[in-house]
Amino acid sequence: MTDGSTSTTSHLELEEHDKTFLDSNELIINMGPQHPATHGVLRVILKLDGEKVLGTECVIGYLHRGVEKIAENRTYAMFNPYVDRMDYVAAISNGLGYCEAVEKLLNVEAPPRANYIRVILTELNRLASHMLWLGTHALDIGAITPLFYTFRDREEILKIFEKYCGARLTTHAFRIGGCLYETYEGFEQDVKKFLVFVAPKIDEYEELLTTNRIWVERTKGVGKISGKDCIALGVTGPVLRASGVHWDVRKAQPYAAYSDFDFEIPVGQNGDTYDRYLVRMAEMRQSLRIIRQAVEKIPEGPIMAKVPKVIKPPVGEIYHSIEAPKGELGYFIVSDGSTQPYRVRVRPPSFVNLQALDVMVRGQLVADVIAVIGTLDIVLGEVDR
Amino acid sequence: MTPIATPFFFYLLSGLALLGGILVITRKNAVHSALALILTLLALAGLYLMLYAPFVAGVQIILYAGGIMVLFLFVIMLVSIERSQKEEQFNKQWIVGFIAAGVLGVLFVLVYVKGRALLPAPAAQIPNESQNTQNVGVLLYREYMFAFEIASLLLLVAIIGAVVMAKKRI
Amino acid sequence: MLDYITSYLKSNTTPGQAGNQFWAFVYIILIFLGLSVAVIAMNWLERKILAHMQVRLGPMRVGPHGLLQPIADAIKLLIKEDIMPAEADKVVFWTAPVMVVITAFTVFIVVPFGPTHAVTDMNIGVLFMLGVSSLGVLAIVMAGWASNSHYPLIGALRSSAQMVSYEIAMGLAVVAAILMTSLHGIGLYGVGSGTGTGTLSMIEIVKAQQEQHAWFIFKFFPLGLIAFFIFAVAMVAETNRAPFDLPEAESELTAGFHTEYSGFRWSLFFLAEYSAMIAVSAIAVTLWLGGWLRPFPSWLTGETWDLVFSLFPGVTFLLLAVIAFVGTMRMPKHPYFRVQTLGLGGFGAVLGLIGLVLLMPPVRDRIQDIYWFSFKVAAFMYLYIWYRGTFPRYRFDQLMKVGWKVLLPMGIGVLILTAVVGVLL
Amino acid sequence: MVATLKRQFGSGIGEASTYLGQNYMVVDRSLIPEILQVLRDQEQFDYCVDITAVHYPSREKPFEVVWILYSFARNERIRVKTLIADGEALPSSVSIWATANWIEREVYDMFGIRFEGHPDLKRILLPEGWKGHPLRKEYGIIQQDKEWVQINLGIESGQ
Repeated sequence: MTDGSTSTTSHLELEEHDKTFLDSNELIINMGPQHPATHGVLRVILKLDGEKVLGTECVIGYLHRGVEKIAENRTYAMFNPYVDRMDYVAAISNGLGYCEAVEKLLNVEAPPRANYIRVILTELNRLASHMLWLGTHALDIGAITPLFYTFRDREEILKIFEKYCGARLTTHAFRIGGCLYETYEGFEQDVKKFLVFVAPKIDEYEELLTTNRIWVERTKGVGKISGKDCIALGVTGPVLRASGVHWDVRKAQPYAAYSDFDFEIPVGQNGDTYDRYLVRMAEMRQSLRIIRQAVEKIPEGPIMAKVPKVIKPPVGEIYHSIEAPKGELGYFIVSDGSTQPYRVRVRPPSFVNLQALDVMVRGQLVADVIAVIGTLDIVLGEVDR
Repeated sequence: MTPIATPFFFYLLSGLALLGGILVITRKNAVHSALALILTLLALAGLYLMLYAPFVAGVQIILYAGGIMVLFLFVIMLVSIERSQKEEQFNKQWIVGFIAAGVLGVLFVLVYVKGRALLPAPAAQIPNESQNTQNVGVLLYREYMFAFEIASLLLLVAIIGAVVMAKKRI
Repeated sequence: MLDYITSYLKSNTTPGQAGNQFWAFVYIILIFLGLSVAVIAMNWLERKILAHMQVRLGPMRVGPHGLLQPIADAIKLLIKEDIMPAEADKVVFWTAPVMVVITAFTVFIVVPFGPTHAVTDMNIGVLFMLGVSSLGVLAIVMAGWASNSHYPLIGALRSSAQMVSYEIAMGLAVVAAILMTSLHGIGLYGVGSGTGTGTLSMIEIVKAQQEQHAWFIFKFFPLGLIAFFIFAVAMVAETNRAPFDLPEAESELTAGFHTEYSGFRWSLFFLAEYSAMIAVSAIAVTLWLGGWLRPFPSWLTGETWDLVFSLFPGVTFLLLAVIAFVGTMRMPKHPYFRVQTLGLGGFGAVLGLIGLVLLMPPVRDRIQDIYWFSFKVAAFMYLYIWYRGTFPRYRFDQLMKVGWKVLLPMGIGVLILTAVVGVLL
Repeated sequence: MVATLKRQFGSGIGEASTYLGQNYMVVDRSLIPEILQVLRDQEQFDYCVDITAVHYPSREKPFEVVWILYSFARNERIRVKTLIADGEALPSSVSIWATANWIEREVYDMFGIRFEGHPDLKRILLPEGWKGHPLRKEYGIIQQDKEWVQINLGIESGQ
């Protein structure tokens, strides 16, 4: 129960806390911003009746770096690495969204080979992101072992990234117009080897958790949200799909080379934490499917479109969105014809999804708040930007 | 087998029990009082052991020291103790208290003095230690069955009453 | 003096019953040392086993394969600054760890490592163990309150609520087992022969299993099994271990009731936690798994089988020695590792020597009981680690639900059925 | 769709066209929030992707507020824009899309555009005592250094 230095109300809250400790009346406690289960610096003020949650308020912004303001002071190419720092566990997705948005604005199209490389890396990144989510989510609920398994396997993905572009986390793998790097020697073999390696590992995670009684009891019926509420709250990604809405940007408005591949969108029914878990697990398998097809069908050819040295898009604006691991990641870019974007707006999935926390935990218990924060799969770097 | 009921242990345990009792009423901090009460209860358990009643001693520890006192502490800890520490310990009722204690003391002495004359000295019969628990069982379930069941019924009523009072809506 | 020693070795009661204070003292010292070593070993084993379950290596730096890690940890804890919060209640803060250790060690007075290998045999053995270990709750509550801080207080409240709740289910399961000491069944379930009176004494309970030719876990199948299951669940909850480790849930409460403790005092809590685990496992082994009895004591009889089973302790140690030697061979051949390699080899040699000593006829007969008892307890210890590696944590209301709505009715049912089956079937 | 809307709202709907395959329309400030309600209920734009603003200091009405909407039924996006003057408030669309809550707070935080009827309009990403609205064009990065870093953190410079 730490206090944020910027809070103006915390002292009052704590006093009230003491006063009402014995009655079963309302009780306000503060979780975070330094708390192991908030996945970063998220502060949640909980209004409780005993252990039951009456309402929540999220205090965010502890990690705000003003990415959108930075964009206005950088050229299009210079801003590219900054987007990696938003959702740092899925940096490649961020880069893909940004590059494609600028490409649309420039009216150029990345060559097919570049698109295939993009798909492979983005899907690998989705796997890595889901693995990190699974490990930390399970850890929050008390299962420590999956964390090590997922990190072991995520390591293999990061090794491929490192071999491809030299960076593991904030990769800056794509450039406007395509990819800067041709695949290294043995890239395809590495990816194929990884596919063979990781498929049984996903079964292993499932073995540990899917039928584990305690896991089911901790997650089933927890943090329920209906598809209608999801749409009203703008929640996207696995959370939306777990609530039964069959929608994925990759299918609805295909980008990169996604229209070439045969894959399914896993959909849940109940919209609870358990379904979200199942949906993400199924999504990992679908990602493997996409990667397998992409590696097999990858065409030869150039990897960079003809893009002017100095990127000066014509006056205009564009909204482009992709399916990031967390949900719909959108870029709204306004160009005034100069070398610097006039305005870049990022539509961060974590930020919008986090809003649903209040709806999801109302009437649940305090321990469920932790489970729900985990299941929302937020990255505070993206929430705060 | 050497007897454990040596005077040394008797005086030690009684001393501890008395010390605990005095601490219970003199400590301002309720938690300290409760802890002193636990000391008293444990000393009493030791005294039971000396009377060759190990079962009673064991039950004393489990129920009183381990069960009831934990619940006591539970409640005390949730109550703010700052206020009670500032309060005057000896209020105006101390005269009444002294009178009650005096009457009790006189009664105790009278029973002690007269009782010896009234009742014959009990034969110092050491029960067979290995059968102690079994004997308790036989007494409870054979001879005092009715009283035992009535007591359990009473407790059941008390439990239901407590639940009804504690719960806001049933 | 020698006569004195040998005369005792031949006796067939525990030193406590024999009124032999010298031997009682020796046993107390032995148990204290053995328990401390067991806790240290458990510390290393838990970290190693858990690590290997989680595809890690665990401690590897201090000593070969981190064998000296627990000792290094112990030294670190002892020389660490001992912090007492300024607002803490000094007396209670100081008493709590002492009390928790005293209760954790006292219960071992009645643990029967063999028919004569116990400090004493009490008429109320099981009751004594349950009673004294329930005093541990008090120490936890005291520690949580005395720290004068939120996390410890909530942790202590959770802890005590949990332990008080599970004690009931645990008690019912124990009563079912005690009933079995006196009930033999008639037709369908009839087993063995015996005196007919029940007992609470730990040694007598094992002897009853011997006489009835059945571990109580298999008696009145499946009643014994269910009672054992109830106890096995309740005992994990009693010791606050995963998946019932809510009082110490890091993601919610930092470290629970001992958040404010550090250094030596904290290590006392650590010691008490592990010895409490060993204690409840000892109860489970005594009540359901035949205590010190070797496997199939009444089926595989005869001199040959006796000899075979009496070789087990020595062979186990020799096996450990072999493992240590294999480890020695596999150590990197680099001057930097020379000391460690030698150390591991020496450790293996010591293990082998112990194994050889245990194979000597006079020793192996006396040591067998202790070996089987420890072996069964060790199996439970492994289960504890396994649970921790596999299970997520229960939520508090679910934990209470399991305790009150599942285990308690099950316990009552098993108790009644055991009585019915024992008398009627 | 635009035709039906034009029929309904008349001249309030200004330019409505397509750029790079993306539809957008500029509507008059007075039509907010009715047109949003109509878009959601009649035209099935049930998912509010984002609300944001762009600052053009040289224009007469410097703020362009953009609603990005998506329709699951049509699989179509549309951008609704309106122009407002500095200091002018807009009606909040929280009652239409619950998601607008935080997003409008962010627009307020970054541009200082007030939304009337918003349940809890306060800064979201920046601390409560922050001066200025960073995404306005006149807000320099150095200003932040002076106003916030030096005063609140007690250090020379954050740069």
